[in-house]
Amino acid sequence: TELLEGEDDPLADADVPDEPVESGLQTFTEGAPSVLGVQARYGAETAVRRINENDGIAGRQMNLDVVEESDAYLTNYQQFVDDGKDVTFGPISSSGHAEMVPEIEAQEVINVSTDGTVTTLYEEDFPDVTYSFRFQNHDVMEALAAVEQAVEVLGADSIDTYAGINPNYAFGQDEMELFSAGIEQLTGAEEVYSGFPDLGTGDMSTHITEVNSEAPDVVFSSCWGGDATLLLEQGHANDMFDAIDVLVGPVLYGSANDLSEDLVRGPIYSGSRNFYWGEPSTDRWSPAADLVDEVQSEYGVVPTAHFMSGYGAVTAWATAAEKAVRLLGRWPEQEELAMVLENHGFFTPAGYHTIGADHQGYSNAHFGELTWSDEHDAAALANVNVFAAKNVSPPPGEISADWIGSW
Amino acid sequence: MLEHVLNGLYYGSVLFMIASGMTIIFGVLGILNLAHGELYALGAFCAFSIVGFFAGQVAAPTGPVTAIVFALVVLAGSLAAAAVLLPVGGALEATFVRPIYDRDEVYQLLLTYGLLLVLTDVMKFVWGPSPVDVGVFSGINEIPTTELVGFSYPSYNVLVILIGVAVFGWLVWFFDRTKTGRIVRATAINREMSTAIGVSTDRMFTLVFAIGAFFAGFGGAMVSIGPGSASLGMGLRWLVLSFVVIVIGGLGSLRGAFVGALLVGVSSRIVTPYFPQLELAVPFLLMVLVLLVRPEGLYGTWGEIQ
Amino acid sequence: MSRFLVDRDGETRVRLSEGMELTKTQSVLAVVGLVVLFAVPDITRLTGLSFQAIHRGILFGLAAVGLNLLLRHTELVSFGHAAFFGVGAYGAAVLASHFEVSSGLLLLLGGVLAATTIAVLIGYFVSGYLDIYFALLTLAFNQVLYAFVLQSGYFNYSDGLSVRPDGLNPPTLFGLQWTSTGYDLILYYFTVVVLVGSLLVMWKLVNSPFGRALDAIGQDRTRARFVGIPVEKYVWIAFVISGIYGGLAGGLFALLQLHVSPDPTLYAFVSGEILFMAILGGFGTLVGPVVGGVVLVYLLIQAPFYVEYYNAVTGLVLIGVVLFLPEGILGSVPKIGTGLARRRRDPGLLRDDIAAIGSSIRRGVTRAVTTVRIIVFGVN
Amino acid sequence: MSTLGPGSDAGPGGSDPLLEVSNLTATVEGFEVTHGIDLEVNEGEAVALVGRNGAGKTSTFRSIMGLTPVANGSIRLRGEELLDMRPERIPKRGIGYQPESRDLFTGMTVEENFRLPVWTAGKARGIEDEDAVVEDVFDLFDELEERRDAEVQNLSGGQGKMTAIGRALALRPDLLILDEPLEGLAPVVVENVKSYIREIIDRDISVLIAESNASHVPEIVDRMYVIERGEIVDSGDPEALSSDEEIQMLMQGGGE
Amino acid sequence: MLEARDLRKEFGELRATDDVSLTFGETAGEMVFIVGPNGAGKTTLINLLTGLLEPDQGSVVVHGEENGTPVEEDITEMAPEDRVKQGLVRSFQIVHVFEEMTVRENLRVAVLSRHGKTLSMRSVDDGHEGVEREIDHLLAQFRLEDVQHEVAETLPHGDRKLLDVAMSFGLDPTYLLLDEPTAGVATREKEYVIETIVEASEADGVTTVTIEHDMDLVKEYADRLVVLHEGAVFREGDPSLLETDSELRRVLLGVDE
Ligand SMILES: Nc1ncnc2c1ncn2[C@@H]1O[C@H](COP(=O)(O)OP(=O)(O)OP(=O)(O)O)[C@@H](O)[C@H]1O
Ligand SMILES: Nc1ncnc2c1ncn2[C@@H]1O[C@H](COP(=O)(O)OP(=O)(O)OP(=O)(O)O)[C@@H](O)[C@H]1O
Ligand SMILES: [Mg+2]
Ligand SMILES: [Mg+2]
Repeated sequence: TELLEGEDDPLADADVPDEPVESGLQTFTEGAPSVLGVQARYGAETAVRRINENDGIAGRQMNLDVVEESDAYLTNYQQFVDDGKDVTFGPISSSGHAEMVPEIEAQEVINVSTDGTVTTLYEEDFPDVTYSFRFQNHDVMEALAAVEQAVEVLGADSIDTYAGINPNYAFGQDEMELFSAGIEQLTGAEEVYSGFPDLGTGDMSTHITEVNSEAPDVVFSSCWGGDATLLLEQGHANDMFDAIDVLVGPVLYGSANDLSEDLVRGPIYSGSRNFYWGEPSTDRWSPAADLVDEVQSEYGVVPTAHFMSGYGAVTAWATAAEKAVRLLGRWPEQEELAMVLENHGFFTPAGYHTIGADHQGYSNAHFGELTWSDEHDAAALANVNVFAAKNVSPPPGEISADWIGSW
Repeated sequence: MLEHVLNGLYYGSVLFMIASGMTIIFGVLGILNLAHGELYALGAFCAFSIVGFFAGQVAAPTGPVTAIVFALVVLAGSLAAAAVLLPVGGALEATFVRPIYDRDEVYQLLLTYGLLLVLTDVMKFVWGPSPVDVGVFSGINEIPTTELVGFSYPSYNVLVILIGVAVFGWLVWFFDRTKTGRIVRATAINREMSTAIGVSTDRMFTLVFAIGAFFAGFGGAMVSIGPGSASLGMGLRWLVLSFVVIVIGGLGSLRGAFVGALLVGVSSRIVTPYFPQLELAVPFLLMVLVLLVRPEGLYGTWGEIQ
Repeated sequence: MSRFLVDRDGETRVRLSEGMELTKTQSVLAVVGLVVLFAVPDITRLTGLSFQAIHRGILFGLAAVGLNLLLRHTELVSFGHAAFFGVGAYGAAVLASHFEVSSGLLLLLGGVLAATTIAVLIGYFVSGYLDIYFALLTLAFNQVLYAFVLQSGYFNYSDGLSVRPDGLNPPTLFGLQWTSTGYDLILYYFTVVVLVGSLLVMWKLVNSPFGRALDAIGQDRTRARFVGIPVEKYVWIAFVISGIYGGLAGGLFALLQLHVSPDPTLYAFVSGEILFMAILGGFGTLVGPVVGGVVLVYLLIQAPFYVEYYNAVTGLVLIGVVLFLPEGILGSVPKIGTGLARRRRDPGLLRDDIAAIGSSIRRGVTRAVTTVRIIVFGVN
Repeated sequence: MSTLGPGSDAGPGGSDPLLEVSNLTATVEGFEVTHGIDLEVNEGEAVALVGRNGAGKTSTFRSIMGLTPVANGSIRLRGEELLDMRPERIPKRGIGYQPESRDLFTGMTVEENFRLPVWTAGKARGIEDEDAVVEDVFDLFDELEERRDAEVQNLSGGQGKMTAIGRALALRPDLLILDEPLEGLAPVVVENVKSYIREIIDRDISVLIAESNASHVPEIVDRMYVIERGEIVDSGDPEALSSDEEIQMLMQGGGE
Repeated sequence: MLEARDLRKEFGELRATDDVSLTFGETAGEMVFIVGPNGAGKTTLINLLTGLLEPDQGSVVVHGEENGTPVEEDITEMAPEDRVKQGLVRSFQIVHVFEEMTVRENLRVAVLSRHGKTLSMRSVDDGHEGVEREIDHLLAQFRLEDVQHEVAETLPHGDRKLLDVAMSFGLDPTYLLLDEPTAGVATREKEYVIETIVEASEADGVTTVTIEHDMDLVKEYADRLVVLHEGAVFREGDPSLLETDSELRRVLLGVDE
């Protein structure tokens, strides 16, 4: 299989049950947040499909059930456990993930979250967990990559003012706070406006008007999904891109499939999470090289970062399981598998990832200029910068805020 | 400041289109239609399909003239999309709502909530679970209204404000000046006596529900061809905001709905930049304030509702 | 007659206490209900039903019982009961995460007190309003509260607060630290006891002169005033009582979920759901709202596991109840009972039923088709 | 000819009664409120239905208008069964109805209250000149002329009653049904309304009146029925019946 | 003694109550009848006295006695329910009863309220003996025993009216303001109503103020007559005015002499 090559295969003799691995994913399957969730689902399904086509995990096939996370994270997880799942994935929601962690520890069935980006979750709230993981790179990374990108494009000296337009919930507030800390540390720039439109709003013009009148050098936005499209549409309509120097938005690219050619014009930069297109180079590793075509023909969309969240969460667990079988000569217990997952390194088409000792994922961050790809009829990134994991996320065990302060 | 006011008028106009349908249905039928937000969402989805098709027939605008043609095509498309809501609204009224007019009003709430859920899944079945966007917004903005306003401002917003005023004008004209409109009002005031002078109240109610659905759908089309997109569940927020608007304005009052919508729109857009934390709460605070001062809303009543 | 049996209207009734009597059928149903409630953990283990979903449903049902005091008696539709549910939950969560209170009962008490305070405040403003104005005013207060919590760092924005006083373990119950499963079970039985107690209190309440006064207010405010009932004050009291029920349910919810965030507890749609539970279960009955709570929560949470179009399934169930069970689920039981009895005696009626349903569907479809034809083609 | 005369489809006027109610049993919320009512109104005739409160007068009228469900019996207008008809067709067939409580279209002007029936049923009644019909009503009730643009909720009790009658007349009915047109009016007003009703009858419109106070009846109608507990107990010449002792006893329970 | 001082109420242009000053119950147990054409302002006056409406001008005053010295209390601002507690009780022209309760339950609410027991948590079915006995008495007084278990909304109009008046009696009034208590009540029952009113005023010293259109009743029972016309007091005095005052006869009865 792809996962292992070599003659004397310890897996062949391993004591592994015949029945397939059962897994469950909870994610946003409909409505506005499905821009993220459907991609995560495609990613997870693609990973499962690839695993099964390649003789499964140590020979075991894998089944995946998907359920809408709505606001029933805990009940969903419990239902999965009751149904006898070997592992669960998701959710996307940050509060949902925070709510689940203790329950996961109590139920002792591994969950690998696809997103669930609460900054402090594994740093402060649950520094010492066993069964709960987050594939997603430390979310500090996206805000800081945006800082680095802004500095890269404009130069630290020419950034005097910045503003933010972020969705009005914990994620948006966290991101803005991190971005502010980072950019003030690096450039000494001053915040001139920070607005928080409602999540899923139909109109951001008031914030854009305000940004226009302040004309900051950099605008940061963690808007995603429909909010990202809306921001770009109204930004263009109100000539925001004439008033500002750059817009950096780590999650804008998540709407790659919904943006049109005219929307991506202008000094707009995005990327960050596990970006895999053109960078890291895909030409020599077929799982990466085939991915975009496979996804386009299977689902009619290009994969985005959240696709990789789903893909990566499944792959992290599956590769670790196979590693454990190889080590133990049998199928691991939950606890053993959890131990293997710590400090586990593995490849996805987005590059090399590790799950840190703090249970969250680390990998390089990528940021580039939003452009249009005629080939894929979707938005793409150009001139991608790569920021090493250690430059955009604190080392395991350190508190982000302290670490940024030490820049 | 002027720009913030314009933003508020734009927002208020969209709000009015949705709330007007709700206020009509409530004023005449006495039904608080919880599925109204879904009718609005349905309009947005229909606009995606129909406007998308229409816009595909004409070239993307290259200059002012073609932009105006383009805008007209899009407008025609959104009217066609909203027109889909006429039979949908009528059929919903005839099949589900009509049997329960005489029941306790709380059952109407439960029934329309059930309809809300079913409609959501109908849209999921037809358009899939993910948001869709026609993307004609920038095309319409090629119309050079910017010079007219005197500063850079999206033509689309101006267009929506004009349409909002036109819709209000049309509704007032229809209900105050046309015979059909007066008959509808009479039906609202006294159902039995309307029957006794030869009004088919069943048909009037169906018509009113259909008109209400039409304007919800038109509002949805405006949002979907605008910067927003059509997504499942998009109706919920607007449903609640429509409540707020019609209560501020006074139940069953069209003028109230108009003033209420603009008030909510403008106040929230003016307050937001200075007190960003209040964006979500402004409409509700406004409503509480209005009701504490004028318990019956800004304008009296219209129709049989006291 | 013994102390527990009385004769009234030619029927022997079970007497629980002064003024609380059950007919024979009611007693049987009550006993069966209690047994089922206590057996839920075992039933769910055997049948694969979701224990958590039922527990959650009971809690929302408890909130709906409180709301029903307003709905059934003062005839006021509250669209804002999530305010109390949410504040009850947040009250417990704040004590646990900011003050590290570890006793579950103290957390619950804190939640109830917080909810009561909020109910006193909101009730002061809304008790003079009627109909939809009351409904939407309660909704507005609810949303203002929601917006406030969502914006507030103290409540940790949309991420919400954990109800684990030491950060990892659930609060203690009855002075003991339980394992996860033990905790769930103990909390469940505690919930059942609270529920039964709350129902008895509510029963007592609505059959007291105060309950009658609320009925009077609901049926004719002017008359109520002119028999000397201070209408606003009594509505206010009823509002607070129903808020306490909401707070109690919310506090228990916090203990169950061990994490409280705004959307599932404080958002206006939660208010709507609590209202719909009461109607669905039968708002003319005492226990109906609990049944409605369990049914609706179960549908909302579990349907996604079985069908893709789970919203439609829930929606169709609700529409079906409205059209075919005119008094809600529990409220229609007596009618169904007599209907069934008649059909057992005369199976021919069944054929009529089927014919009736068939023709009502046909009529509906014909009506809809005609309507569409009129609208589309302008002709009849 | 006055535009207020009977509509164009007035039948040949043979021996068939204009309105024939037979064996009518009406139900309100499951309760039978009338039991086998039989009554007739002939072309050009004025008939009264007299009985005390709760006797079933209003229920009978509402049944004729299709507003109260009928369990049994038949209601024929010129031989055509009204029970098979949707209620809104009944006014179009030529019955104008003034309900017991005023039930005007509040928020609208007097004139609009007169125009509405023309809009809804004018075509069926063969009305070509809307304005002429409306002016004719105002001619009849010339007190209303100056209140033409007043919204009806601001009218006095007497003016309101007149507006309600006028609204029924604007249909150009063949049969006018008046439910207690004199009730609750001051004695002065009563006299005025009585003379209007006589004027209407002079225009060849048949009239069916409900009254709970028998003393007014002989001055207005040709024939009367006495209704008691949902049943017709007597009928005949109003003068004779009104002076009948037993009937008087029965009627004393009547309202003010 | 209940006093209206310069009461005025305007509805837009219309002055429904035009500076009315009246006193009721100077002699305890007085029976006053208020008459006047439709729209004269009779109901409005009662609404002002009982607090259903707020006057634009003027005041409502209750005169009493404390330790032998006369005291007066201005109750213009007092809430209706508190006026009821002071013994100022009314019935309604348009019937107001608790539609979904039975006759007995309707009366029970009134009697419980009078006893100040509406906040009690004791079951209504048990242990309010005194209350039930009072209800029985009221039922007998108004001949409502036969329908005591009927739901109010299904009652014939006359019985509903009786129930409305009976509830007012159940409140143990000092001043009883009755708005057309006999309108729509059949002849036989009309007499019960009037007799009950007479009984109350004679035996319990209740001051009654009754709006009435039936002049025969007025002539027979009134101690004093108040005629309202266009909002103002037109005549006040002995019921014989109805025979002697030709101006009054013209306005009220439309009799030109
Ligand atoms: N909603 C109802 N529920 C039950 N019974 C009703 C209802 N409406 C009317 N009734 C009964 O029907 C009977 C006939 O009433 P109807 O109104 O026809 O009498 P009427 O002769 O017109 O009396 P009135 O002189 O008071 O107008 C009465 O006994 C009344 O109590
Ligand atoms: N709420 C109101 N708004 C406007 N006008 C009112 C209102 N209430 C009463 N009126 C008017 O005030 C005048 C006096 O009304 P009121 O009810 O006191 O008359 P009344 O003497 O009781 O007559 P009736 O004998 O017909 O009952 C009438 O012209 C009436 O139309
Ligand atoms: Mg009648
Ligand atoms: Mg009056």
